[in-house]
Amino acid sequence: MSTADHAHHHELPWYRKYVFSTDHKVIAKQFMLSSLFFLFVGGAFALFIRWQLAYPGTPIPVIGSILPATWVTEPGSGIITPEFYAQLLTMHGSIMIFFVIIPFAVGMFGNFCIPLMIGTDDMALPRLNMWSFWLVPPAGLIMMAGFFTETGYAAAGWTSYPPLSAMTGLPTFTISGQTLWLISVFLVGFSSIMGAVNYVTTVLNKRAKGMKLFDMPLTVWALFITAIIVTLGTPVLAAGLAMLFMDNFLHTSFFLPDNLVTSSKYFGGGQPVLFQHVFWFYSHPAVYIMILPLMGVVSDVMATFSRKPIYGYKAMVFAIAGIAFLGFIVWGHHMFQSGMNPLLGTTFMLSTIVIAVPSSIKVFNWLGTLWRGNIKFTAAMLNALAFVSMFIIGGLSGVFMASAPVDIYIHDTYFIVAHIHYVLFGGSLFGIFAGIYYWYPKMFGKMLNESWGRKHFYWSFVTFNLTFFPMHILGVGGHMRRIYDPNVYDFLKGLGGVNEFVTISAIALGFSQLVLVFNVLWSLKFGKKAPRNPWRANTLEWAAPAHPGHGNFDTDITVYRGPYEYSVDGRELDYWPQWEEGKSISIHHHTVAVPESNDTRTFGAH
Amino acid sequence: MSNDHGKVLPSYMKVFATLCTLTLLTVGAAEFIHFGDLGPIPGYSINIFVGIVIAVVKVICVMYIFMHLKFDHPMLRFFVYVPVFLFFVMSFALNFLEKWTYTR
Amino acid sequence: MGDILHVLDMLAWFPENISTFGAELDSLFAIIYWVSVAIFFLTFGILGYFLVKYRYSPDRKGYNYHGNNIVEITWTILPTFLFAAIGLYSDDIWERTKYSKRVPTADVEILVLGKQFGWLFLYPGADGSFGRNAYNDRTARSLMSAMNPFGMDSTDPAGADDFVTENQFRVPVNSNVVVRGSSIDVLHSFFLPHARVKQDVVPGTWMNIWFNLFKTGKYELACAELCGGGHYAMRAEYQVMSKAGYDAWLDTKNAEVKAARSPQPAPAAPADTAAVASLR
Amino acid sequence: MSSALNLSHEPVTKVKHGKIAMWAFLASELMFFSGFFGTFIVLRNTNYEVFKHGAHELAWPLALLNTFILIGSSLTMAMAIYHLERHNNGKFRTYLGLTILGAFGFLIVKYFEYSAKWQHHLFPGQDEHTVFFSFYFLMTGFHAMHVVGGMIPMVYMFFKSYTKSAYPHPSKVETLGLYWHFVDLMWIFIFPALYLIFP
Ligand code: HEA
Ligand code: HEA
Ligand code: CUA
Ligand SMILES: [Cu+2]
Repeated sequence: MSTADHAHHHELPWYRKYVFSTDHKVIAKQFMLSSLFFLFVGGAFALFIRWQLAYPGTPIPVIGSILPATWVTEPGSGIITPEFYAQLLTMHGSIMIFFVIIPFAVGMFGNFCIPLMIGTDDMALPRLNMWSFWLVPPAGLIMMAGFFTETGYAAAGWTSYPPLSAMTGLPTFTISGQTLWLISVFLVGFSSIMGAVNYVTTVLNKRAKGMKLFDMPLTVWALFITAIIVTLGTPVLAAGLAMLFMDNFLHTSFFLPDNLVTSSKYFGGGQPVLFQHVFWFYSHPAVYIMILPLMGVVSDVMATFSRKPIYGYKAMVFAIAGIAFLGFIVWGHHMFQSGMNPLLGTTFMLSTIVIAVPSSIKVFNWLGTLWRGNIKFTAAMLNALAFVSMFIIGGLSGVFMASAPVDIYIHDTYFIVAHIHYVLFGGSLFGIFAGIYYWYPKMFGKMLNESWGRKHFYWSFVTFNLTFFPMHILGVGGHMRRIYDPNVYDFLKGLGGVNEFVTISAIALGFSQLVLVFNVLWSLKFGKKAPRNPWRANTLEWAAPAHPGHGNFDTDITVYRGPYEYSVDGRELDYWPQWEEGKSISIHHHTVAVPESNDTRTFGAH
Repeated sequence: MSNDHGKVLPSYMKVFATLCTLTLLTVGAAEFIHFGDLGPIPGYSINIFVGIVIAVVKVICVMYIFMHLKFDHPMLRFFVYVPVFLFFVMSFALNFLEKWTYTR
Repeated sequence: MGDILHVLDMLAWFPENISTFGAELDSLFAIIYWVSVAIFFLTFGILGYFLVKYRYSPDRKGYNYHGNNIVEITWTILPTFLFAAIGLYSDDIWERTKYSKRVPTADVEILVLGKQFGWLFLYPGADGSFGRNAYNDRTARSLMSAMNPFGMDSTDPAGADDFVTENQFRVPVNSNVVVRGSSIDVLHSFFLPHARVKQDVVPGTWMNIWFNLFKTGKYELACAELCGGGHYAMRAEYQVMSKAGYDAWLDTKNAEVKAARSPQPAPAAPADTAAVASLR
Repeated sequence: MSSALNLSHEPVTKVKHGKIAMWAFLASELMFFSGFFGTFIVLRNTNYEVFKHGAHELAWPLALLNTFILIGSSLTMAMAIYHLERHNNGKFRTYLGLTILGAFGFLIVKYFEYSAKWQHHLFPGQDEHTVFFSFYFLMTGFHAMHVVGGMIPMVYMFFKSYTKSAYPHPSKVETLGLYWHFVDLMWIFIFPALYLIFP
């Protein structure tokens, strides 16, 4: 991708340019590449899961006969074992969360958007940034290397609760899939922290001339606040993982109680529930790590394509901050049935319900943004709208579980699985798609094919809902999550049809994602050349050349106004970039352009 | 750092001396003197609070003088305040463990 | 059409409720469900309306408007009230179902242990009270072993008639059943779908679980917390019996215990072993 | 791309990038140790007797010595920064050298402590002291790793100050200093928590 932009630079060797690059845009692309790869790995695991649930005990079609012997009941049978099923769901959850959504949301958008959108040349600490990416692929490989251990992949769920994850059966100093899982997540955690420290510094210190904090686009705000959550939350997980690692590998007993019957090696004294506290202290904020950046992205996309300012920009910022703060005091809602003190259940239930308030502020402000807009349904906009609508559904199912007594019944059922996927796929992943469609021109200098983009959207959107909505029904029917074969239970007998339906839709959903990959690759080669500001948007990244090189901008950047001045009265154009000079006044929440004098009118400079 | 230069070195020495004294005091408060018990939980004597207070004073000295929090941009203090707040939130919840509610 | 409506009516998919507080939980679910449905149609309605009404037209401009604090405050406060109401109402039920001090006096008390992969139940037997075991005496926990998972002290005469069942239990109808649950290896979750009961059991602690079932019949107990490969099959059955039937069952059980003990093989641990093995 | 373009202007907050990043990282470190201390408090409450006996096995005089060493090296670090900022390269080198020595001394004492524990079979999985010694090795182990982590750049800077006429990046030393004080700070909590027995 070396274009003429690089000509003035002294040439870097190829590996410094594409592999160990310190350019934030290259790092963003690297994150994108690795996340897309892992999306397919994790997705493939999901399709195994689905097959097993719909047709328990029948061989996996097509590839069944070539599956490794440790995965199947007997070599060549193609029927997966219960143990492997546990490994599947663990790897599916862990990969999707730690290697797809977080790297996409924080790694890719953080790297790509922050420096460009605040008008600077690179991150504050580019080299640290490089390392924050280069921890991810090794970590992924370490997690996948569980395959080669005696026990196979980690198999205690992505939550890896002890004592199960402390693997009481193995002797000391035995590496199991679980051990590797712990190491791997520790590494991605460290990578996240390095990235986040960098984002915080960059946002605080490197904003372009004239850019106040409240002139930042919501994407940057969201990423900034997300980075704060990462800095404060992730280390707590790291502490928990370190302790669990010692339990697992050295047979200490932080989380192992006295008198475990299965093993004589332990001397106990620990508390299993303690790990859950430590884990969720990170992992609840982590779900907001996974959604807040996309909330920012979606806000930007929606403002651009409805040609309107964000409704209640400041309220949006405060809502993000509010979600981030509250996110730290609600972790116990994952533990209502864990044996935690029920008194804490009350506290956590109330705080969890409160967190729905800033979320509703965001939803209503998005609706307000659409109100009296001039809405263009580009692929990016469609995905952003999908984000909003699917987040509403996913969030509302969150309110069910937030109510502790309701959670008694639906905890650890498919109702939770439905919630997860509505917020993580319907929310985060559609938000990520929106971001990819929106910024692809700036990333690669080529326009993404719109019509394939829309096809991908419609197919995904429909099959997504067909896949995951019925899971609510499974949940209400009492279908537990993480079970290998629902037919063992009489009360689940009536749900077989639903399971089958879900699986068929899931396969369609999986194959729809191939369209995205096809589109991304095809457009890279055959896409139209992108103009500088294809969406006629206001934020600073569009001031950069169509395919910016190292250093990003070719003009000096000064910021004159907020990021969302669309359709300002008194201007011919319906947008007013942040970097364009000009005076305006604000009357009753409207912005009106004031011509300074006739000769300085620079409308339509682009 | 652009504060009055003459005072910096002496203040370092003062902090050093304070830290050393307080360290000795902690050892004394833990190993040699017993101030009395506090409530029914074993291991909760007044000594432990003395120990915690001393540690906190020491830490404040280090952070404000050695680490320049006192002189630097006030924003930097939030990098300490927020984690400390979260630590309290976490410890509070963690100590509600069921040990005392479910088991007799 | 009716089928489609059935599919979409989520409330119809619940398994039949058989416990006293289950109806309350279900109705709370229903309340939140209908509130959600309302919010869903409200927000999606507005969304759809805006998308159609304000779709792109080249001769129209967007409306430059930055938002309004009064509106902002309104739609902050309204949901707050709604959610606060849900929260407070929920808490009431939560306290009644889970708070330790609200556990009712037991008509029947059972101990339950989860293990990989099955459930063990300990009944107090003829005398209606447990002997010394891992639940009622911390020091007895050192007796816990694979052969004697409940840590029963065979020297305690009160425990001589305690009996163990595996993967099935029985309870009388219309009585307060209090179950103290724990685990001997990893986390499990004691899930009675029809009774709307779920409680993780944690090794090292004993959980209070209670329910009062009003309908007789055979139902299932599931494990709802991932506990290894066999998690899916960690199933048990329970029978809710009429009071008379339950007493009769207890009597036969007690007779069996007596019979098993009468040969008096060796004292101490083996006796417990026999009890476990024979009383499946 | 013209090189006259200056987008990486003076930091907006006037605080150096490295310093903000280090403080953010220290916030993160504080949370990391918070995780340990949070669990420590809980398990100490529920296993008080074990912790008491465990602490009896530890040699607090050695730890006291280590405390003084760390406080001292914190002081010398602060002095080193002070002198580097005043372009006093010789004194900077001396104090930095002293700091390195302190760190090294700390590790030596630690080595003696650990080997004594090893010989007495006082490590996790050995007897009923497991929980306590789990914490002992966890916390002091991570702390020692932090000490090592601090020593590496210190040694690097120390030798750089010979090869060049003076070490050219006072702000980097200051940033490292923050880290080093943090290591001291964590020890201030770990020392009483583990070694001293509060009755
Ligand atoms: C991106 C990820 C994400 C997001 C954003 C959320 C958001 C929320 N989550 Fe979710 N959650 C997960 C990811 C996420 N969650 C995951 C992965 C798990 C499972 C982990 C595991 O066990 O494996 C989980 C599990 C989970 C549980 C535990 C369930 C259990 O295991 O028993 C709970 C319980 O309270 C919960 C609650 C909530 C709530 C209240 C929100 C709220 O933030 C939602 C707020 C949004 C709304 C409320 C909708 C929008 C508002 C309106 C439309 C306005 C309404 C209008 C009026 C009232 C007028 N979540
Ligand atoms: C962002 C996160 C994310 C995403 C995108 C997904 C995507 C999907 N998830 Fe998953 N899921 C989780 C996060 C996610 N999931 C988490 C956190 C859990 C909890 C784990 C736990 O319990 O610990 C979970 C659990 C989970 C379960 C419950 C398992 C159980 O409890 O037993 C199920 C079951 O249906 C499921 C299904 C799916 C499906 C069908 C998809 C589909 O959307 C996938 C779509 C497919 C693709 C995008 C790839 C397409 C690939 C191909 C076309 C190649 C085909 C090749 C071959 C088959 C070889 N997921
Ligand atoms: Cu036991 Cu799952
Ligand atoms: Cu949560």
